[in-house]
Amino acid sequence: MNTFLHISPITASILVMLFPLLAFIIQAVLGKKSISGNIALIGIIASAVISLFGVFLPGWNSTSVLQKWEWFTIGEHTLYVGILVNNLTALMQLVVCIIALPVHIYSRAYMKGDSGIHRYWMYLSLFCFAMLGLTVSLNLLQLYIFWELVGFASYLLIGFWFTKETAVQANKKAFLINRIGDIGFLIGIALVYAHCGTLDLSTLFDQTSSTPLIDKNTPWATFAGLAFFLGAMAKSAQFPLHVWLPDAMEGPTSVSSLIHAATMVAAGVFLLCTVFPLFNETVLLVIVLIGTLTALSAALFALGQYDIKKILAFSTISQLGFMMVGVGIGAWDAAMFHLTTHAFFKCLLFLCAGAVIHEMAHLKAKAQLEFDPQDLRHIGGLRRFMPKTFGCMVIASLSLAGFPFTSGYLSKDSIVITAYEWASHLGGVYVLIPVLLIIVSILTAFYIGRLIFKVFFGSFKYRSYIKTGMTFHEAPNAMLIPMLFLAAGSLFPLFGLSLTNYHHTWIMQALDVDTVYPTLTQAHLFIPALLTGGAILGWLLGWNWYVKNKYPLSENNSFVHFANKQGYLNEFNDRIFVKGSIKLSRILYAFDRHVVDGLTNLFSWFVRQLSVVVYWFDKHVIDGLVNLFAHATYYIGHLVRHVQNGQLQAYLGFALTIVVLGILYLIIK
Amino acid sequence: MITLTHFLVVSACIFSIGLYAVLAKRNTIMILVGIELMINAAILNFVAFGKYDKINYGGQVFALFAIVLAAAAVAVGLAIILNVYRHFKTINPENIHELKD
Amino acid sequence: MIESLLFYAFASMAIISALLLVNIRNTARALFLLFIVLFAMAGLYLFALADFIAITQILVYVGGVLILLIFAFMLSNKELLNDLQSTSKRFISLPNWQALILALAFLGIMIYSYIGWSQHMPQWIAQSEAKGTIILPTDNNIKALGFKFMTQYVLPFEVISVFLMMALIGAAHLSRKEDKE
Amino acid sequence: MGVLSILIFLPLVATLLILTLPSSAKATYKYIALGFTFLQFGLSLYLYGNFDATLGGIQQLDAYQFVEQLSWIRMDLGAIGKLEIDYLIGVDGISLPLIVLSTLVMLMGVGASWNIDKNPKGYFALLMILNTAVMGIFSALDFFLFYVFYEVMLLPLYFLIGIWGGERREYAAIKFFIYTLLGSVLMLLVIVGLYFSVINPVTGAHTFNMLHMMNPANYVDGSFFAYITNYHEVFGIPARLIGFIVLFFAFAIKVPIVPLHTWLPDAHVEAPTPVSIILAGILLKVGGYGIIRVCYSIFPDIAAYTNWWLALIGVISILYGALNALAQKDLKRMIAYSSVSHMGFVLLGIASLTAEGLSGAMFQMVSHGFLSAALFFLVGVLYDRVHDRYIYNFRGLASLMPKYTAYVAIAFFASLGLPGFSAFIGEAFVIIGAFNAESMSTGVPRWMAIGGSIGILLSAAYFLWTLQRMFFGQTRLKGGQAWQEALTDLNIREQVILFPALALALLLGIMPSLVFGNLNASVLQLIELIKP
Repeated sequence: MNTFLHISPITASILVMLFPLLAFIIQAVLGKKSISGNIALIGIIASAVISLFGVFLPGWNSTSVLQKWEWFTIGEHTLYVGILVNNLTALMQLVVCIIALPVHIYSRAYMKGDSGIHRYWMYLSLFCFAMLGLTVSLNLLQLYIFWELVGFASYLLIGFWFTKETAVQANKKAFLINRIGDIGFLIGIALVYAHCGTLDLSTLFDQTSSTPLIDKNTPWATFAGLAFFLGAMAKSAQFPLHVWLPDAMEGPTSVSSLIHAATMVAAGVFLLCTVFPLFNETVLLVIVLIGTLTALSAALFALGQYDIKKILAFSTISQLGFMMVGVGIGAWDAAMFHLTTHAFFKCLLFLCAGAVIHEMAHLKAKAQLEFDPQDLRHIGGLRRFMPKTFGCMVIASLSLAGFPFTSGYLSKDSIVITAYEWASHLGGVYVLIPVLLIIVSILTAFYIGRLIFKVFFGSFKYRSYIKTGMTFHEAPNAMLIPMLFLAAGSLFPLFGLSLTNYHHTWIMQALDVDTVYPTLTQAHLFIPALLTGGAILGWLLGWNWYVKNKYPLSENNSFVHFANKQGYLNEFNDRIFVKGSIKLSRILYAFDRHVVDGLTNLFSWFVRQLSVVVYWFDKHVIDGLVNLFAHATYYIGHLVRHVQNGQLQAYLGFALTIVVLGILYLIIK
Repeated sequence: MITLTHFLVVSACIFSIGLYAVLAKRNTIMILVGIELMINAAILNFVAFGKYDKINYGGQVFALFAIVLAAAAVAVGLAIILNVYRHFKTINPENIHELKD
Repeated sequence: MIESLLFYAFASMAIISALLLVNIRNTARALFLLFIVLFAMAGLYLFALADFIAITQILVYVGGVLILLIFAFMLSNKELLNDLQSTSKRFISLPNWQALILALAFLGIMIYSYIGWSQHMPQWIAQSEAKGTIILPTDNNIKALGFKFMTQYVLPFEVISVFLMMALIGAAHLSRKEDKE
Repeated sequence: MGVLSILIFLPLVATLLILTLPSSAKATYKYIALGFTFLQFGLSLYLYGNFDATLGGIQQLDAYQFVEQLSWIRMDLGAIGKLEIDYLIGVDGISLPLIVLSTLVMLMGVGASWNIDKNPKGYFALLMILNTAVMGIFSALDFFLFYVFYEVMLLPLYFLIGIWGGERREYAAIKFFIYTLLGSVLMLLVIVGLYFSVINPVTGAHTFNMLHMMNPANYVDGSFFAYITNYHEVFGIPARLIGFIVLFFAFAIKVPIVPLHTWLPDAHVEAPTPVSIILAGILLKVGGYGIIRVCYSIFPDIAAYTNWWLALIGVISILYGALNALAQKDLKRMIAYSSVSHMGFVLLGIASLTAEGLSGAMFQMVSHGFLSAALFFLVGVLYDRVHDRYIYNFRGLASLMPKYTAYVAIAFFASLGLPGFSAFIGEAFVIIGAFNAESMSTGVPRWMAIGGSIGILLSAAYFLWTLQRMFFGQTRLKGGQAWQEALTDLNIREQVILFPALALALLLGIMPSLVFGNLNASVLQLIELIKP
């Protein structure tokens, strides 16, 4: 059938990993070369092709295959590195490749002319390697390594323009918050290792064995589950650890689209899906709650943002919240499905935004204006200049809003409907969760509508410059082609021919998870209707507000401020955690210097004083005694010496004194 | 009635004064004078006691001897003083301490 | 009575002059004060019934020793005078009080022992008083002395004469100028 | 004369050679030192290559390798018995990685000494004596011999800091010396106590042999440190506990633990770069090695009894060191405090008494060895150029010195435990071991492990913050144009020194079996010894 048939999926996935690594190494060795973009591109093309034909097509829907090699032995346990290919990992790997490929192509145009371009490609290749390695890791420790490497690559890429103060602040923040998650992940690994003695995913979650290794209702399993979730929370930007993601938009837009929208942030969801068998109900409930909270809060924050990329970032956070809810309710197949579709449309959204920003930045540079090219308030009416971009962005937005005929419709509905089924199965206050999700969906439609209206409708503020000969044109082909490709991916046919029933998509069919709760057919009807209706209503409102300029809220509305400032979370964190720990560290250092070292110095001072005292004692008492003898002798000698002063009178005086004394003695006697 | 004790007391006074002069004076001539005083005190004692020795006249005889010796001593002493003065350009005994070890 | 008054007069004159003598700065005056002391002492000898001694005192001391001292003093050069003047600016210097204490100690001891004696005289005095062998104011002392010198004390007399001569020759030798050397 | 002896005494030959050469040939000193350390490095690799990883060591002499045993001092002391001191050296899985590490760090140290102008003769001679002492410590199996090497190590260091150091070098040198001497003097007391408690089963004489001290059967009944039949108490504390605490104290000063760490920042800040490298790279490891080889092996009963406290000290050191590092404004001082934090992991791992924790601790020592060496070297590079290390005086160095920044970034990320680098393996397995401790019921609770893992977060915080403050942003230097010209990028020599260290960090991060493989048998043996 094809040339990859004789390669096993294992070898193929190793190759998939190795190509970007090879690209990275070559670029790192070569250093500053203009061809570096080509190397990275070749690497990712090879990876994508192999991933599709060597891993995904042969591996999909067949039994999971794995291969492991001994890594090292520690104590009585031996750790293995290995490759695990099953539906989940193959899908994830393919998603990464398929998203990375257009982003690479797009970047060639987008990053053209940047002075540090070779670094960009190097980092991007490193990221691809780490991300692809993450997807197929067999061992949890191996997974962790790639997990952190992904974070590292993200750190490098966020801080790509390292002379920009905000960028380096953002990348530090991103890495540190990810570190918090990593510690959770590490604790989870340690707990699993301590109780099971292995980190091998295939052994740990062996569905076939009759006695599972993990009794998930033990306290440690709860703890470990929460720890893993903490890891996922940081990576997938869940409330309250989401604060790094909006700031991470300081990186190049292409990076944002690949890393901070489509792939890396989804790694948390992927992790949860991987270790799903570990979770008991407590953990799952926590996941649902956090997911809902995240979806809601991020959607609210998105409403108040003016920066295009920040809106999209919050949108990403919100959608990740959806995925978390999907995992939490047990439908991790739905979560993975949404992850996949989200990867396409969110990447597309970012690329479109990038195209807009690119043009705006060009305009800014040419016209020598001073404005933020990402600020919504400066953009408007662009649909005339960039119709194709506009088209792509509309498709992506519809998909995000969950409009029928788009992939988003299927995947989002799958989560909301399953959540409804889950809630109605449990009853009580759990119903609040799907209700909130529906509200968030409508809010999503509204804020993405706001974005579209503000960018592409209305009047363009800098129109006058264009009349004076400045060109403002459609994105170049190198950018357009990837966008069109992703736009195609955002539509439903890629995932299944069924327009409405997400159960019929191939992803859901393959991953299908048995849920304990029954399927409610009526929910499949009214919830999509509700969502679509709500979305349309939201758009109408948005059209009224933003296009017709009937904006009802004042600038100083405290809610808008609250949303714009992201709920003052950054300020809160800054004040409590950052300032707090710096202050604590200062106090501790002062303590160290003054108390601990002070004690040492005090002790040394004391010893020195003691030595002074002892020396004094030695000098004045011990030596004093010796000297006393000497002095006494000397003094007596001196005294007697006075007698011998050579003066007659003195001699006489002494002689007479003795005589007097003698006589006195005689008299007294 | 003038008793022996009267003489003795007077001689003791003169002797002490002479002693003081010998010990305290910064002037060699005055030391000689002091010596003379002491000798005189001694002579006074001689004669006072000599009153009770009619047989031998020891007191008066030795008083005469003492006077003679004193005269000789002064002569020699003055000669020495002059020599010392020539030698040391001072007659302050404090400054003459060649005897010092 | 008048005898006692005279004795006290001589005694006080001797003592006061002696005190002045040691406390005066000017050596020349001191030497003249010595003159008075020696006179007073001679007077006191008279009260001890030693008239010849008194005369000898005046002859030898006042006429010989004192003149010798004054001459020696006068003959020594001016520097000596200055030197004498400059010394001992202090009224009582440190060695002075030492000397004073020593002198007073001697005085005390002597007075103490004389007071002891005033109760019981030495045996030989009491004996001679009892025998009556004491010199009386009516005795011819000079004659008696002459006899004694020529008989009983002839050897010491001769020895002392030779000694005196030796001393005088020696003094003359010592005080001669040594310019030649 | 075996390989090990040659390894130990080779630097002494270098010392003699350096001392005998006239001062006119002073340019050759560094080449001599370099040549000999290179030879040593080769020898240590030979040891590594010929090491049989299946043999445990610890308390079995026949499981040691490259053993050399010579009677050194034999003296009949009459009533006290026979004095028996052996020249006994050998290598097991615990000492082998540290020997290889030491030779490598020494090589780096000599490389970093290239620009020493002040009395090179004395400098290199002292450096080589230090080298001998360090090798001796890591291979001595006789306690007396160990002690001799331990003391010999102090002297050259004192002079190296005190003569070639910075502004307050005398203060730092004396502080270092007094601190360490305090520990070693206390150690001597216990050594003597042990000597009178232990009998060589073959000759019946008292012995200094550490391996005999590890065997309960060799203790004289009722002696001061006797195992089972021991009723000796000092102030109500059992004698063996006292002995353990005193020995621990001696080595803990070296590690160093909070609150005995205050010599470290001062010594590092004042020491010249190569000495800092050796201090951080090798000497801190002597502390960790001593705890494993001496405290834990000779007093296994007490080790099991006290490990809760040791782990607590470890956690406190981790957090305390990290927070202090966060507050530093002097780059070198920050790295010194980070050493305190990283060595806290060693203590935590050792105290966990699990195979993972102990291996992790050993691995952390090795990894910290060359990583801290690289870090101090990097600081030295900056200091060489502008004689300033104050973090706020630099900004945006990345644009000025891209290669340097790359190396710094790699070293920082490697140190903060980025997976793929060696520090990660060490720290991760310390944490895992500490978690495992509860399953193994060795008495270290899990919250300590969590506390330790917060240290990883803090280490990221201070390294990244420093990176951001010094290297990123617009270039702005305190020294202005003059500094801009002085701050040239890394030269070939510096890269040659740095590259192997960082490459090794990467290599060990990817293939930890290079260390773990040789370590494992010994670690298991030790665990076996502690938990009979």
